[in-house]
Amino acid sequence: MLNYTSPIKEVKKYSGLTVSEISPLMKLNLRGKSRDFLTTIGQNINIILPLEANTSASSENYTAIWLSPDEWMLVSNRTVNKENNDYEIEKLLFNKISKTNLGSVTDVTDQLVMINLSGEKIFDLLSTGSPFNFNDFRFKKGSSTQTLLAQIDVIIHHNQINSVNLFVRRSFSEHLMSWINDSASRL
Amino acid sequence: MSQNLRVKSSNFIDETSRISFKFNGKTYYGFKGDTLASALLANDIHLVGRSFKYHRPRGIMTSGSEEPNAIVQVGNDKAITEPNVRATEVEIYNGLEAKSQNCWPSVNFDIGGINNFLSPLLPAGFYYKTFMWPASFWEKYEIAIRHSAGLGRSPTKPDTDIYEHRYIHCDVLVIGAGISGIMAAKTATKNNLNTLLLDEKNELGGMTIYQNSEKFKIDNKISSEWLNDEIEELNKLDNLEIKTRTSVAAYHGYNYLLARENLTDHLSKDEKENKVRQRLLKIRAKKVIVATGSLERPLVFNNNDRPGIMLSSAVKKYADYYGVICGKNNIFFTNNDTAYESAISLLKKGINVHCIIDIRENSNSSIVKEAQDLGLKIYWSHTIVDTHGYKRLKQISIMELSKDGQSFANSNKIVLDCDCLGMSGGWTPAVHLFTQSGGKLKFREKDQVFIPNKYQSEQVSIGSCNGDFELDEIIKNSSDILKDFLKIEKTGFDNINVETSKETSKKNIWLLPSDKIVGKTKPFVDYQNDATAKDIKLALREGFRSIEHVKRYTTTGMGTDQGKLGNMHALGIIADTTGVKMGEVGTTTFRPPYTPLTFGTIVGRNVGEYFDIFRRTPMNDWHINNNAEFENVGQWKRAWYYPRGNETMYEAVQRESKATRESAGILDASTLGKIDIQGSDASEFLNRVYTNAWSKLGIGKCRYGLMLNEDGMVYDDGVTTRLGENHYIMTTTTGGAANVMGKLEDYLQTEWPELDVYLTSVTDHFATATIGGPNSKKILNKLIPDLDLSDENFPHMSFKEEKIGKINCRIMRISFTGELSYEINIQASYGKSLWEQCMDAGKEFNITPYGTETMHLLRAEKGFIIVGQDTDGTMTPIDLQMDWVVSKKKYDFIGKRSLYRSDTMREDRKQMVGLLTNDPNTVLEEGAQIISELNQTPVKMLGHVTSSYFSPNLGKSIALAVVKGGKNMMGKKLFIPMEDKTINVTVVDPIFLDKENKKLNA
Amino acid sequence: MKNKYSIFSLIKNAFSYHENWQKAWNDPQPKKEYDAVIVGGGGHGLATAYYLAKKHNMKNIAVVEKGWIGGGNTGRNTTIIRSNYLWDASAGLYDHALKIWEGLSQELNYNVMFSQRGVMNLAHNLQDVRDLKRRTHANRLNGIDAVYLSTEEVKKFCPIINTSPDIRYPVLGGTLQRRAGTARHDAVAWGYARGADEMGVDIIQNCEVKGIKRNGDSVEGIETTKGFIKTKKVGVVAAGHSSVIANMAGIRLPLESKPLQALVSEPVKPIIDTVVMSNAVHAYVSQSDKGELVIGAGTDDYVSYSQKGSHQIVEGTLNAILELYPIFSRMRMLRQWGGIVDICPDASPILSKTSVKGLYFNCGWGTGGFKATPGSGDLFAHTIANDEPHKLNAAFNLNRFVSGDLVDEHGAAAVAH
Amino acid sequence: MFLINCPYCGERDQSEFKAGGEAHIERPKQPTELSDDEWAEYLFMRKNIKGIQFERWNHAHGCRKWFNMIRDTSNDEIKLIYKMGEKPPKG
Repeated sequence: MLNYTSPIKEVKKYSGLTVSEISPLMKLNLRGKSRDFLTTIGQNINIILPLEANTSASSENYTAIWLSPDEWMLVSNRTVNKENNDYEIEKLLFNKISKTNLGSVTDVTDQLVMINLSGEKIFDLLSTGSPFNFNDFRFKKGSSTQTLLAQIDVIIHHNQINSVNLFVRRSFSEHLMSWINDSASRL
Repeated sequence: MSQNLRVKSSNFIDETSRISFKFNGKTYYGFKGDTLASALLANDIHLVGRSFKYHRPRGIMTSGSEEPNAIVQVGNDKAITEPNVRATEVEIYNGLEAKSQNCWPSVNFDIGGINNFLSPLLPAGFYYKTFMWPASFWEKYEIAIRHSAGLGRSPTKPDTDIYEHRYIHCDVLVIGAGISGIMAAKTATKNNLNTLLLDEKNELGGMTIYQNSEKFKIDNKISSEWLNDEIEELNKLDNLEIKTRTSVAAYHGYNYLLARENLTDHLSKDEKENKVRQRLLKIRAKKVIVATGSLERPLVFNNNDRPGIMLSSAVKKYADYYGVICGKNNIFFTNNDTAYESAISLLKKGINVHCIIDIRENSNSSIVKEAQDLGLKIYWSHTIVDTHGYKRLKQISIMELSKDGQSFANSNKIVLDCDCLGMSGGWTPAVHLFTQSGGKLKFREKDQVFIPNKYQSEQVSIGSCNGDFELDEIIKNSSDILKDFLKIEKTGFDNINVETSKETSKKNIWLLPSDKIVGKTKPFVDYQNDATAKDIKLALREGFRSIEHVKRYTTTGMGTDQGKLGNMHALGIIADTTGVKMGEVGTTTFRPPYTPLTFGTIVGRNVGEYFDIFRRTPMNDWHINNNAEFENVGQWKRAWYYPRGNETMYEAVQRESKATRESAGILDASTLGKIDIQGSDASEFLNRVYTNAWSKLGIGKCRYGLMLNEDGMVYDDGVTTRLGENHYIMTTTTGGAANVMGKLEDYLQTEWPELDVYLTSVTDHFATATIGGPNSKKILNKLIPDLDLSDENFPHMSFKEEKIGKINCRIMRISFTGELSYEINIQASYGKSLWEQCMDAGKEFNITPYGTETMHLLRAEKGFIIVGQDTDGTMTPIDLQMDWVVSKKKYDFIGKRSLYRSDTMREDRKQMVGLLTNDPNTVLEEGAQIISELNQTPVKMLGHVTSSYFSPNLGKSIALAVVKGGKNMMGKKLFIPMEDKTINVTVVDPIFLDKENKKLNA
Repeated sequence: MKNKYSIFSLIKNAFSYHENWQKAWNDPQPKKEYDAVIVGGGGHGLATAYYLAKKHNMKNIAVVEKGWIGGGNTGRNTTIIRSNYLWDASAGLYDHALKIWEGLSQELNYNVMFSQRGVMNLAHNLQDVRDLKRRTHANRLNGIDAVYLSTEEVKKFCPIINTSPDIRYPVLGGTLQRRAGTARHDAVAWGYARGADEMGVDIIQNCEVKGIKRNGDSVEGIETTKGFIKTKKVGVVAAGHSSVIANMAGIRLPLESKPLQALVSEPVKPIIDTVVMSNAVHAYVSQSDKGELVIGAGTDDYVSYSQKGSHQIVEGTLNAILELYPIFSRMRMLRQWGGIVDICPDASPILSKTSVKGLYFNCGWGTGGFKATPGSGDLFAHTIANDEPHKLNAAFNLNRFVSGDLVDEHGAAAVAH
Repeated sequence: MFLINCPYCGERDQSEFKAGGEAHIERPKQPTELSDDEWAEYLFMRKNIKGIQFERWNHAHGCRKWFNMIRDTSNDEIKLIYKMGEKPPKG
């Protein structure tokens, strides 16, 4: 039996900010251009993939984040079982999309680690390391962006008021966490 | 004697809190709110430093960031001592320690002072003309020169302070919180624009905030009171952020500005504790309003640099703001009304002002009248021809100017006593930031100033930095400009009633005449660098005409004050001497930063562990716990080798290699780049990016691929596996992963948009454990008992989708060592556990973890290349003797055409070969050069050793090398010339071990 | 005859309050015709003119400069001089220059302050070590002084470097060329100008080239802001702007002009007395005679002629500086500026004839042209005078981009600057 | 630092982008039919214009899309940005 290890060990609390990893979450990278691609996705997971840049769409079980005109990330809203890594939805979409050449479906569950930031100081933290302009973002629930934080590529999703999810490549996650903790300690 | 030079009248100094500090080892007292400069002056200390070249005694000249003379070393702790700090900018705190710079043994007695007497031998650029004999002796002279140059001393221990960055995006940035800046900030904020207001001082209000003259009224209030009320209102507004002690350093294109926020330099040691020292603000503003004010000009006359000679506005500020008397017997020297304001201010405080020397014939402005009414003596159309007193001004000599101002009306010389001279040569708009942003200036004849003309970006200048000097103009013009710039109807300052004293006459002489010939005088233009008017004239005489030439030849404007005071005079003197119009001489370019910017601030937290990213594999903790040494590969830390006990690297690698070939080894290969490729054109895509053919690769099969640049040189390599009809997983080198991904996306998006292919990086999604060696099959069998590992079911270069327990994984049977080996790819979260289970399962076979060094050795035994080690961007696949991987049939692939150029087809190119040393125990040095004939000159180098190891499995030293024409040299004897010896080698086939690949199917 | 510079002439002139110094060079109007015109009054251009007059007896020549002499990269670079290059061709070229540097002040009777304080290149990963060793071996066999240093030896030679094994990219070793060092950049341009002027070369400033007149396949003259100048030989040495001139002549070059930035700190008493370069973490630092730390940053990745670069380049460089020299954290940046460098695909220069007869190009020096100034001038003069390259610059022809016979000085094997 | 208006993501800081050199240099469809000179033209020769230049940029740290930019290289002023595949405007 193989055990599950996540790169980030503990939850950290600071004045006005809490930092924690949420795992395991299923994550799929979806790519496609055609109408059929969009409708097929829609039919199978009843989410309409957002076409507007820097936005996201959510259903009861999944959230779809816009990454580029032909690329989205689908994230499960709730954590999945650590005991196995068979994801029904992945199989389903792979058969409906990849197999039929409508686009591509790729499991990126462990490609990206999701770090949740909550509290009123989220954007003070981000402003110490990201060139992105959060002035509008911070007031728009559901907004998302890909940018740099401490020179690391991140996907940032504003999932609810005073809560933001950071997606970062796993091999960078411990470094980013260390940076976040350093910066947060001075907020 | 301390504090006897205070006048009780300042609202800005807290006389109830006394602060003690040290200057040159002696303890002094000042008050909260004092700068080091004001506190020293209050203690009657004018002599603060020594000049750069002549080591002349220098005092405090200004009250701001333009100070050229009073620069000191602050602190004597080796880690946090700071050189070249302006005494006028240091806010004193308990425990502050400062000392004079560039003097030895002391500022009072400085050996370097002899330079002042040698000065006739040290004209501008003297060093270009001498120190050339004897030849090659320059370094000796240089030692002396270097020691007398330099100002303060660098710290010698690492900084203990913390610096930070902050990105700010605002609608409006207002730079400068003087009267016009305050107006701008209020107006912008009231129009619902989120606004940022910055000022380099610790208080808002600029010069107006201590302007207490009845002559200047706004809305029937004394200007300082009016401004006070405005500021109070300002502090109530939200969506306005105000930052003091914050100086804008650079104004880049697209309204991107850098500002330094100073957070703790004004605090005592214990107040500083764990606080961020300075923060670099990276500001992106939609609109920028520059309100940086203006700088008072000195006057250029003989010996205008003595301690006690100051700017008239500084004398006023020290009195009005700090309540400090700069001199007991003051004289002012001016070409405009400013000095009168200062004089009156002093008189009203009961401070003695002896007289005013004015180069103008007369003036009937109300402020001049007021001065006369106060009984102040004025010497009209007079100038100072010399000053006296070495360490402190004692006397000045004045003479009456002729009509044209170039000589004298008569030969009468009057000598006047004074210990403080306040001079005013008019004002220079602070256009530095404006020009940094790319703005163009225009010259205004009437008062000889450069003012903003053409704007590069969404910005505007208001107030005196825009050339408005009179109070009423400042308020009216600023208001009008704001309306236009912010596109609003009114500002709230539209028709306020303003009373002011208008200047009625102006006169400017850049270089005031002396009764001595210029050659005998020292009229300083750049105080810090000791550049005088005569130096500028010498430069012009020697043919240096452009301002940039003069500047570089005389070093004018090259000091730490960046010539804020002197640059205009340099231009003026050039214009006058060459007869060119001032506007046509052009200005020197103002280069960022406006005021010097601490390295630590620019770097922020990108120090130590945050200098660069540190990528970890899922098994990283295991490696650490098992004593691994690490190697930097790109941003990754890879396990390099696993020393046991006190093994050396060599010993560890020998053991790891042997164990792997004899039984089993395990390698963490998680860092290899992995790209998931899907789409109906996936195979065609691979055909175009790799040198070999892919269409016929069976599903479930793996193939090695080589990637070239368009120039035909090897770029990257790796194994790609066909997972399905239109589904591949590509692996790349660790270092090349990101570049390969980028390059492939580039081709897909820009050259081949017609291809239906999607790429997704999955490098981090998988952890990869490679188990290799004769017993690897047995180990894998223990992990997955029901997997048929027979060559029939799972042959070399094939792949299986399997489960370990309930967890899906991908297993490739591929080998980079020549051993039977399996690469297990599993979801990263299970990687560490997988590794541990492999170790358990392998225990009975003495499974040995090995790192990159052993991996390199094992592959070298098999003659496999490592891109980047055995190639250097100049090797084609043919050079590498890898013709087998280059398809002759394919019509095209990236880089194919370049393989058919005259040079790339040459037979005698450097080619990959193996080398064996005649003495099997001699291991060649990687990078060693190779020759075919001894003692020839010039030496003809054939190539170099790219990889070299002692192979424990072959019991001899082996090496890979690139050699000119190596292909046809099999068996040839060559030489490796080292410093101390020559090593004999023989060219052999690069595959040293198991040519028949028996081990792969063992 | 110009009056000679020496301590004695200084003393003599001191008595006349330095009123009698002659012009270092004159300010002539262009003649109708010259035997050769050099386009570009930087160090390389002025040196070319100097050697044309001195060694090839071509006295009726002119240097045309659109601004002021030495105002381009000559006056903007970090003045590092070394010859420890990997390939034979490069080593030959740069060491030829270094040999001339060693006697240049005397040759020109102008102190160019060539200071052989040594240049050290650091290795931060195993491939750096291989590359630097490879280069050191090649240098030694090419007769260029270069030694490989262990980390301890690096520390010994420059004690302020942080050689702790715990830093992100520890120093694993380095190379040292003792003959290498720095010089005073302005002095090089001014010294060559003074020397050329003395031999009758016309140095024409504020004269911008507007066109190149061709008669079929050969040059007839140049159009300038000061009128047409007839000449059969045009040598272009317009670093940064080479492509602009090339386009006027209707030819294309394998160049991209990019911003290169540098900065200096405030002056301090001597703290580092050698030149240290690190390619892997990209930090180059030395200390000027004035006391300023002179720091070279990198190039941006886009084409620009604006003489401005992006802040991230400067930030990145200072990050590296503080990684290697944490004691400099409280030093302050005094000035920062940008230049325009034209870069060849193989990071090696072009000193070559072109498809147009009488048109020669000296360009593509990228970030490292200053060190080559005297050699470049000497060899380019030879190429122009004989319409044939010298054997030392034969490899740096334009045809190499067609044949593929590049002189690839990329990677750690060739540290720029 | 430029402020670049990515045609897909909107205005972003320059640090999110990579420059890709001169635009509209199409890779020859049939390289093998080219002479060495013609191939060298494609491989190495560049206009390197001072003034209005057409170039490629990539939103490397954002949507990873390539696009075209028209920029005045003499003062770094961005004139126009348009998507890959779109024809450059005339004049």
